[in-house]
Amino acid sequence: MDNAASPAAASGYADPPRRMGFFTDTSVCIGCKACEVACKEWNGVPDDGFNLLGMSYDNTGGLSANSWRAVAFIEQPAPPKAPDGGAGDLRWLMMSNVCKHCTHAACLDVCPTGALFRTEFSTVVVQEDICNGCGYCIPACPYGVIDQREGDGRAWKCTMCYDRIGDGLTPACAKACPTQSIQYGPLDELRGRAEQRQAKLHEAGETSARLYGNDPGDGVGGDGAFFLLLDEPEVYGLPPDPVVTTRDLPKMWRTAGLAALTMAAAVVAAFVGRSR
Amino acid sequence: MRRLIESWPVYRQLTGMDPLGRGAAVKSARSAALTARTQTADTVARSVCPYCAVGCGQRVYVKDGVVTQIEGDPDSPVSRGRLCPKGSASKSLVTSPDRVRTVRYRRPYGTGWEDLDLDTALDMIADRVIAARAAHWEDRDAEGRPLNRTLAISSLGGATLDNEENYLIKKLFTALGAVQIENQARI
Amino acid sequence: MIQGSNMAEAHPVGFQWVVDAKQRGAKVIHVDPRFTRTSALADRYVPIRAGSDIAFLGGIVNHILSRGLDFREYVLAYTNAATIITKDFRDTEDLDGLFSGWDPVAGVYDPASWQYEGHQEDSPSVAEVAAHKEVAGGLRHESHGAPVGRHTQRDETLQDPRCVYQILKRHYSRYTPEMVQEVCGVPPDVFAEVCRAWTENSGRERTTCLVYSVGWTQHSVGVQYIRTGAIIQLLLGNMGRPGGGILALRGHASIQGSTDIPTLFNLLPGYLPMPHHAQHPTLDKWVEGTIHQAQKGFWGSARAYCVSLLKAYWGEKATPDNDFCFGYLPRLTGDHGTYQQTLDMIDGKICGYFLLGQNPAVGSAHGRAQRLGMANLDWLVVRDLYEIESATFWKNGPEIETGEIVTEECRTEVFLLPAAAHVEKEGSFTQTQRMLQWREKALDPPGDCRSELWFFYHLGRLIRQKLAGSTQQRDRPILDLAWEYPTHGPHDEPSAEAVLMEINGYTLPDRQPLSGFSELKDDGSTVCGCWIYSGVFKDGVNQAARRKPGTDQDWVASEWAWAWPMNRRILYNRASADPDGKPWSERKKYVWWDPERNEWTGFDVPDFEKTKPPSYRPPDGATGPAALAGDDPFVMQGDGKGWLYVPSGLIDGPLPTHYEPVESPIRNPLYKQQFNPTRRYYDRPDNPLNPVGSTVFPYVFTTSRLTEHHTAGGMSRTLAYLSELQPAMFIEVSPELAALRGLRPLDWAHVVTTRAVVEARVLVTDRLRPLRVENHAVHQVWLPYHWGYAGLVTGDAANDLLGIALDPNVLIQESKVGTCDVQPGRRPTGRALLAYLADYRRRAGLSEGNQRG
Amino acid sequence: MTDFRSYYGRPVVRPAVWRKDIAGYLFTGGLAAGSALLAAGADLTGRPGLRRVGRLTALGALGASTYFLVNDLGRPARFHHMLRVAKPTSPMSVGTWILAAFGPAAGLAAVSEIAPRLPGGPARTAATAAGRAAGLAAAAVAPALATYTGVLLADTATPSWHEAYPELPFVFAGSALAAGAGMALVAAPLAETGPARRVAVAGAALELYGSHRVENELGLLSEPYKQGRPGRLLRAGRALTAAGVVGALLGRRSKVMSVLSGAALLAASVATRFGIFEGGIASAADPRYTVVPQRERLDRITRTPSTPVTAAPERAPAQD
Ligand SMILES: Nc1nc2c(c(=O)[nH]1)N[C@H]1C(S)=C(S)[C@@H](COP(=O)(O)OP(=O)(O)OC[C@H]3O[C@@H](n4cnc5c(=O)[nH]c(N)nc54)[C@H](O)[C@@H]3O)O[C@H]1N2
Ligand SMILES: Nc1nc2c(c(=O)[nH]1)N[C@H]1C(S)=C(S)[C@@H](COP(=O)(O)OP(=O)(O)OC[C@H]3O[C@@H](n4cnc5c(=O)[nH]c(N)nc54)[C@H](O)[C@@H]3O)O[C@H]1N2
Ligand code: SF4
Ligand code: SF4
Ligand code: SF4
Ligand code: SF4
Ligand code: SF4
Ligand SMILES: [Mo]
Repeated sequence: MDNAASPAAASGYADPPRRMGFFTDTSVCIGCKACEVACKEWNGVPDDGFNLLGMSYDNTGGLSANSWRAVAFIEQPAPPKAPDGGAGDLRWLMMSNVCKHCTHAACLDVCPTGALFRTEFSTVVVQEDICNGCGYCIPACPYGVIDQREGDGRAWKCTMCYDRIGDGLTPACAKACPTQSIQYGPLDELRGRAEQRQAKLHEAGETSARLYGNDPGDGVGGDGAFFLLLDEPEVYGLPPDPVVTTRDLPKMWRTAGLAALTMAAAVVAAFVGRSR
Repeated sequence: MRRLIESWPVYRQLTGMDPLGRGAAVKSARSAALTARTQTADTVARSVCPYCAVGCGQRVYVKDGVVTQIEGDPDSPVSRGRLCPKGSASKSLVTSPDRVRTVRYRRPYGTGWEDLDLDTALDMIADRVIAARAAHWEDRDAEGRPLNRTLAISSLGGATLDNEENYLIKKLFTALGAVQIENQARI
Repeated sequence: MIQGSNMAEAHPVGFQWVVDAKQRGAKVIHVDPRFTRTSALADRYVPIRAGSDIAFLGGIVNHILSRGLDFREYVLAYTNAATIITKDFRDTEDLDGLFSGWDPVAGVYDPASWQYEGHQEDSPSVAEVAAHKEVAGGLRHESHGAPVGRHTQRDETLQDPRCVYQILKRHYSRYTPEMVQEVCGVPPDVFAEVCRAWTENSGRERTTCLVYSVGWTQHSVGVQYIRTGAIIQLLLGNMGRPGGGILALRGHASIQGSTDIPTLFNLLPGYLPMPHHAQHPTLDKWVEGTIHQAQKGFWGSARAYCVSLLKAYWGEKATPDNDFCFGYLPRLTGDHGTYQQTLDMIDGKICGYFLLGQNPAVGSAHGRAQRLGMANLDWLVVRDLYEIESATFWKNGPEIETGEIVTEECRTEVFLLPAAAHVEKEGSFTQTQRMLQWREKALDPPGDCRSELWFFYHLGRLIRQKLAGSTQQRDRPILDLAWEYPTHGPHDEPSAEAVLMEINGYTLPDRQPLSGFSELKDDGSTVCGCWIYSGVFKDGVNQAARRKPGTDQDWVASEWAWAWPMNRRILYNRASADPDGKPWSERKKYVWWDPERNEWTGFDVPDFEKTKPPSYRPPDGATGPAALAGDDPFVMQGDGKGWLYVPSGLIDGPLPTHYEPVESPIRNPLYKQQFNPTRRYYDRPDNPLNPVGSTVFPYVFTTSRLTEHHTAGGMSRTLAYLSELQPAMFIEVSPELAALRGLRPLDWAHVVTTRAVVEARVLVTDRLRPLRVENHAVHQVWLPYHWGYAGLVTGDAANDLLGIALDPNVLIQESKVGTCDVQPGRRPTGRALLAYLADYRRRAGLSEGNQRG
Repeated sequence: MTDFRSYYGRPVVRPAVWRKDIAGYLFTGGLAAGSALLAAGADLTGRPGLRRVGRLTALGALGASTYFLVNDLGRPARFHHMLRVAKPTSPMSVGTWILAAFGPAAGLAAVSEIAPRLPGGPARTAATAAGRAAGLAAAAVAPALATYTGVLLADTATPSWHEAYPELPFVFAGSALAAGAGMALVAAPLAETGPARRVAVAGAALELYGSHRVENELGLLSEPYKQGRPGRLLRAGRALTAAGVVGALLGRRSKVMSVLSGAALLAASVATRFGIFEGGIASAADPRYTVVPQRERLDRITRTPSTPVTAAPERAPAQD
């Protein structure tokens, strides 16, 4: 739990600063995509192609090597009306997705070069000077976040603006966000704030509000970037109950060991058995 | 040699506090040296977003004669440091390679652009203004009341421009007798 | 209350304050033809038929008046509710959609019967009204209200049938919830909820803010939309108070500035009128034209504003003897607006055209007319950051495809001059709340890029140089012009601060900066380029450059930049206090009378003479500011009151009345009069309109914006990071219409009007829905208007679909509503396109001689 | 079929961007491991022909493996960055170090095969001894080389790979043995192939059992292994394995039969690897395989069924 609170401490940083994170409150997102643009301007991320996707106003199509923030748009029938009436019979949900900076980050764990690493702020960052594009992190991420950039070969994703936060600045996306749907700060503070916000929404009859990724007890040990959602996570393209794959790694190694032994035994038997 | 070995992450894994090679041990020299480029800019100008009338505050960072970042000005009581996607794209607006940077000229009946010296262009435009006025000047109306104008010259635009610019535009055109001066307020 | 605005998308950063308010418990209502990102955040979204807002708002007025829900104390004291109107006045209710005074020949009203009782003689003649309409005189009233004398007859009991209150009540009595449903397609229960929310959240303790923008202005009755909103806000006591008011969200970075210091044909800086050849033959007449002689309020000093402007223009040459060079000003004879110009270009009447950061080939209504006009010029100067459509119509436009423009035969000489970007020059923008914010220059512009300041200063210098020695009378104004500005830098950039200083004004001969317009003189001893901006250079300090952080100030933040007039952040804020000068409520206090210190005080600069007590009553014969009583908060109005009823100054009537848009699928359910009778329409073969109720054009379309793009696209479709977010022109249709017309998601569809065919990819969405209007379904479709044929992402321009029909008061086009057909598949190309259109016109019963069906 | 909700049918987890190289590597790595083991056994039991085939195959397959691995990198020139760290949490890092150990040993063993051609004396003796030591070293590492790849795939969020983690190492171990044996059957002298035939049987048994489980015991997540190309590949693999084993057992005296059955085993191994590889990718590409099991897990825990599914209003197609 202690390490979960500060994965940085578990990653070799003596006396790290507070764990920093994002709380993305989708209930106030206006789908403006300033977060996407601000991220690209700051990080020099290439454009992602000019494709009309027909997914409501989402023409980004999710996170990728060239989109480290991606705003999802969901048009759906509104849930049964809250006591004092709702906006009508239609709902338009918007959510700015981003790397979760997992407490137990599969991408980081599986990276064979150490390109992916845990920063002193407990965020998870790819070091572009190290990554050799082995691609392993990509299927490892339970959220489908990290991705290889075509023509470049390396893996890219949100760095939580490692260069900025190191200088005490707010990440570019959070800074731009007009409605503060994206809030940046010390993770424990954000968790408190999020709970209050959820309670307030429940009070106001918005019973569909739920937090996602805030629980340090979940399958990834809690996200460094978590969300307030208004529907099930999968509706936004998020896994409902992600588990870091490396949780099962000890078992996997044991199985592999057993298989290896079996293999060796089979060969020994093949030679020994009959030549006797 | 020793330095080389010490900088080898495996060595650091084995000797430091990060045996699994997740954090401190694998940080590269580049990562360790990262700073925000806004911190190292030569100059910072306080500006205002050029797109819409909300008028969000911007800070413009320049390094070596190039705009390296434009972001919201947290001091602005209008915008509190925030910018919408357009405001956030301001750096591209200014630095885009697609911006026109030299005068383009299309001669009558021409099929393509040609280059033209800026001073020459200005001179040619001045001549054309003078000629249009001379050819289409209206001194008086049918009843002899003064008109002092020409209807041969039109102008459109102003909402993207500065007050000082609009002021000079209106002043000059008015003195030239051009009245057909319009801008986006009409549409 | 957000109506006619898509605030979350078009003013996203401003919308943070709405979100804040909502989190503090405010209820947000959005009334719009389509469900937008604003609707998504609203507590209540109300779908409405485009072009029917007056019926909706009129219904609310009726709700208020029929139940007596108005804020009576405020209404009595601060509005003209009690004022008596002439007995000759006849309402649209009596005349089936027309007010009294209609002159069918002139196409305007004689407004004599609309006047306040006893003011009939103040009324302009029909000829004057007609001239006023031509020159969009209404726009002036943005700052100063219409001229009307100060003394009015009142009935404080509001019982007199001829008082404004009773007239209003009668006028709107027919705007019942049932009628609202029939006209707007809004069900009565939803309508009732809006009425309840608005009225319950107004009064002493609470205020409601009304937000609109071009969803209201771009109509042939646009000004009256806003008027209806104003009536509600006045009746509910929401004007001049914090959290109240009407927030007109304006467009471009400095659209407000370019209206204040206008690059507009009919105005001079500070809303002084451009002189009209017949109405303003002399300086005196011109000054009179701006005010009513016996007018109350600050327009009383108009002569000082006018003379100081002439001094700014012609400096030493402007003397009392020559009427300060008033004779140098060119004269208007009629409509010289941008659309008239476009048609004149087509007709070969215009030689040269300057485009200074505007892209009419995409942005202005009737794109085809725009391009054909530009193709018929001698020369065109385009100053822009990018190679926009208006600079390339001669090689890339749709008319090249149809053969209507042939590159080798197009004679227009085009100069595309690169402009300096906002960070490459210094200067001020005036944003939507009238606040001037100074921008520092970050770096020099690259290559040939130059500021407008540079271009016009040097163009002027060069022309003056070339004309030097001319003896032509016509060259006197330019040669006598005060055109000396200090320059600096390698390119001789003129000093923007020196220009701002001239705008602010200074004394002569010692050139001391003025601290406000009250210091202006009419004897030629002051110079002032724009009187309402006077004070921006107070004490020789560039007030617009003030940057005291918002967090170090109170919530009004008056030390950040500078707002006109006099750094006032809320206009008419005297109304935030009751007639005795006490705040209406502690919660909502803003500006109030401090009896101890005998002055007005509060969070803002009081919009009132600082030491005039609430009890002040003007002596007989007083004019100007002195004529304002201590409880007349609307200091720019002729009678110091907020106008529920407009006796003078509007072309289309004293009261907002529902008319159908010029293109409508239905007949006006309220009156025989179908359209705004005074609408401006250019009746010519190249400007046809779809017939009313045409089955060939059965659907309603509306056009507007996306967060991701900017207007005509020159600043967004040129940028990869914005282009990728909305990469293609599309059309939004309801599932019902999609089924009806066989439209499939992401496939192509094309939209047809009598003017053009435009193709777009299909987005089928529940955010658009058919409305039940007059008992049948009206299908509405929506198109963004950002696309054109240049840039990183290209597409057909929605503006090609529109014709030119304008609001009579301000000459703004009706681009928010029209009728159309929608068909699956791509449009024809080349000549076939013209044939396709001709066939539509034929089927709609339009021949070349009959444009209006 | 369980109903589920998704974002326009878009994948939730990202399919591996690995190209066919990696599937190929799975095969060649296994082949190298199987061959190295056979070579060591042959060396110890005096079957020089079998040893030679084993050692040379191991080296060849290792070369191919290295090529595949490097070629698949986005930045091949940075291959050596793999040696920056040693991470037990990263099967690829572990694999790198395994290869680093296996490679020189297998290489040396293969090179030592020139020993018989060396002039007699200490040089030849030394080469032979070194060859034996290296061969044994390679064999010692070989099982790890063959099975870690199972972990490599399983240690991802790719649903059908991860879920198969108890099976994959066995499938891959079996497949490696079968492939090694298959190569021996093809190339080694008939007389020395006895152990290879027995290895083939053992390998095939492991492979068949494992892949049967993969295809049937993972519930919904078995589905991707049964459908489409992965299904066809795995079925082909099964048929070829069976054919290869039968051939290996019956064709003891026929070189032709041996070669054919060896080839069948090799092909079977290729098919199985590609089948597993592509099955996983398919499971990642369809959000169903990510969402449904997680949703069911959640519902089991919370016991409140998820919001009833009103057919999501996904009017637009999933993709351009
Ligand atoms: N992202 C972005 N922001 C912008 C701009 C931009 O291009 N892009 N442009 C700037 C400019 S120049 C301007 S003027 C402003 C304009 O700002 P807005 O006026 O907010 O912009 P629009 O999207 O044109 O129109 C607003 C809304 O009016 C609705 N509408 C249309 N017809 C009617 C009607 O009859 N009644 C009612 N009630 N609503 C109607 C439309 O559906 C639309 O949602 O935005 C400025 N900000
Ligand atoms: N159908 C339909 N039509 C509409 C509207 C609608 O809602 N529906 N809205 C209308 C409205 S409100 C507006 S404001 C117009 C806007 O229409 P336009 O003003 O024609 O469109 P913009 O693309 O904003 O054009 C501004 C140009 O100024 C350039 N520019 C920017 N900064 C500078 C500068 O400093 N100097 C110079 N020289 N150029 C500069 C930009 O590159 C850009 O090309 O569109 C109108 N048209
Ligand atoms: S979300 Fe994915 S990419 Fe981000 S830290 Fe977690 S595992 Fe890594
Ligand atoms: S692709 Fe780069 S970041 Fe991802 S695992 Fe491989 S080396 Fe690490
Ligand atoms: S934190 Fe920085 S890198 Fe991450 S999405 Fe935001 S802007 Fe991009
Ligand atoms: S910037 Fe903020 S409001 Fe805009 S899309 Fe991103 S998260 Fe939503
Ligand atoms: S950042 Fe957006 S909201 Fe702010 S001024 Fe610029 S365009 Fe308008
Ligand atoms: Mo605008």
